[in-house]
Amino acid sequence: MLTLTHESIEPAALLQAVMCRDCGGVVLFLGTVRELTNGQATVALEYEAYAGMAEKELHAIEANARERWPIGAMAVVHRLGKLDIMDIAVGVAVSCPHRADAFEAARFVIDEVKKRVPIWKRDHTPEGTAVWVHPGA
Amino acid sequence: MLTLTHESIEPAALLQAVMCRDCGGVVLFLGTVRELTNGQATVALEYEAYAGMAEKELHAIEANARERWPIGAMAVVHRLGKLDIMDIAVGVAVSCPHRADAFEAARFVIDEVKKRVPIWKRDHTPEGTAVWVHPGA
Amino acid sequence: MTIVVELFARLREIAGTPYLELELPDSATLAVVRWQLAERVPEAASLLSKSAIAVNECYADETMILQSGDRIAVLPPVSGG
Amino acid sequence: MTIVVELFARLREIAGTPYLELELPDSATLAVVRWQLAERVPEAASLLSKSAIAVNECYADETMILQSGDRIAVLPPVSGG
Repeated sequence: MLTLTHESIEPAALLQAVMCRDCGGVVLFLGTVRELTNGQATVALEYEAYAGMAEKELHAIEANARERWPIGAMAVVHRLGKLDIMDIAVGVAVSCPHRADAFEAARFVIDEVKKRVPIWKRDHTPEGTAVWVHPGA
Repeated sequence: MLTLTHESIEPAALLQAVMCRDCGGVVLFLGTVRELTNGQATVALEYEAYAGMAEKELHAIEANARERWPIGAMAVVHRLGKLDIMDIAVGVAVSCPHRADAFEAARFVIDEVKKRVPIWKRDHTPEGTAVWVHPGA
Repeated sequence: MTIVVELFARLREIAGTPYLELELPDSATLAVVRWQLAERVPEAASLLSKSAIAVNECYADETMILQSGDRIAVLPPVSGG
Repeated sequence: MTIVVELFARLREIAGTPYLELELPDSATLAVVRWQLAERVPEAASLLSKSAIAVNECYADETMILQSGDRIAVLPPVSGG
């Protein structure tokens, strides 16, 4: 399950997708909409994607991760559209026979998602502005 | 939520317990009963605890983790009794403002749980034997 | 050849359009696309210089030679997650 | 003084009982508990040597001096998770 969605992300579905008989360790990461970033308040976030390429990149990330860790199953879902505080923006789940691998692989996957998957967020502030977030630009 | 239980562990309850407005990263670890360990099959695992002390140790682990990372909320549940393959034996959830801390803290917590919380498992093999697991003994 | 370039996020906002049509010489490289874009949307020059370019939904570098029908997208620094 | 010692997992299985009563001199240390246990359950000597001891639900070391009413537990290597 590597996908983008306009619906709420269900952690149970991510876990369901990765649990397997020979995997003793499952790590789930959820990125949620945080109210404060460096002291600045957020009212909502709006996500857009270059969808076809984003899904291709998710598949490439899975392939990269599988070269490095003995992954049983992996799932990534990224939400699009307008999200409120505490909504889940992204979910990553990885199962492996042992926990160390599951932690490392899940960390790698979310780091790669943030680095290379063409998705952008627009930050809606309490002042009514809406600013695209482009790190480093 | 730091507790032992004889009931099924519900990941949704762990997540619910740690989600917070100022935490952008949630990491959930689930340790599940694996069918194969070093090529040996397991039919079921049976867990017992020195319960009072186990809960004290969980609180001490939370305190240790909070000294090291800016943790929003933390939850640990360990199952006791007889578990089948794929049942969840332990769940750890940690929320932090940023994901790197959430990953490191969750990893620390499960490692400490496995090191110092007085819980033991008995491995039921396909041959009908049931062997207590005491690493290093 | 005519190439359609898709723009995203703040780049689209600055350009005021999600698509730009560029007229390129045959065998033009991606570097030419960058150069023409900066000329067409000068207010976006700084953000363009920090943006990646994808050809047919894959990251591509400046030396890539374009073919008619290639789908180009300009991707400002991503902020998913 | 009489001290009750609680045993777990394989230790309990070897001893055939979850509780052992030990008769200790006043001001005995935990080292004396280890020594008496190894004598009472010689088949468990090896596992005992790898086990931790808790006093009143906290890990304790050999030099700890026991008081009447202390709750002692012998914890073979743990295997939770």
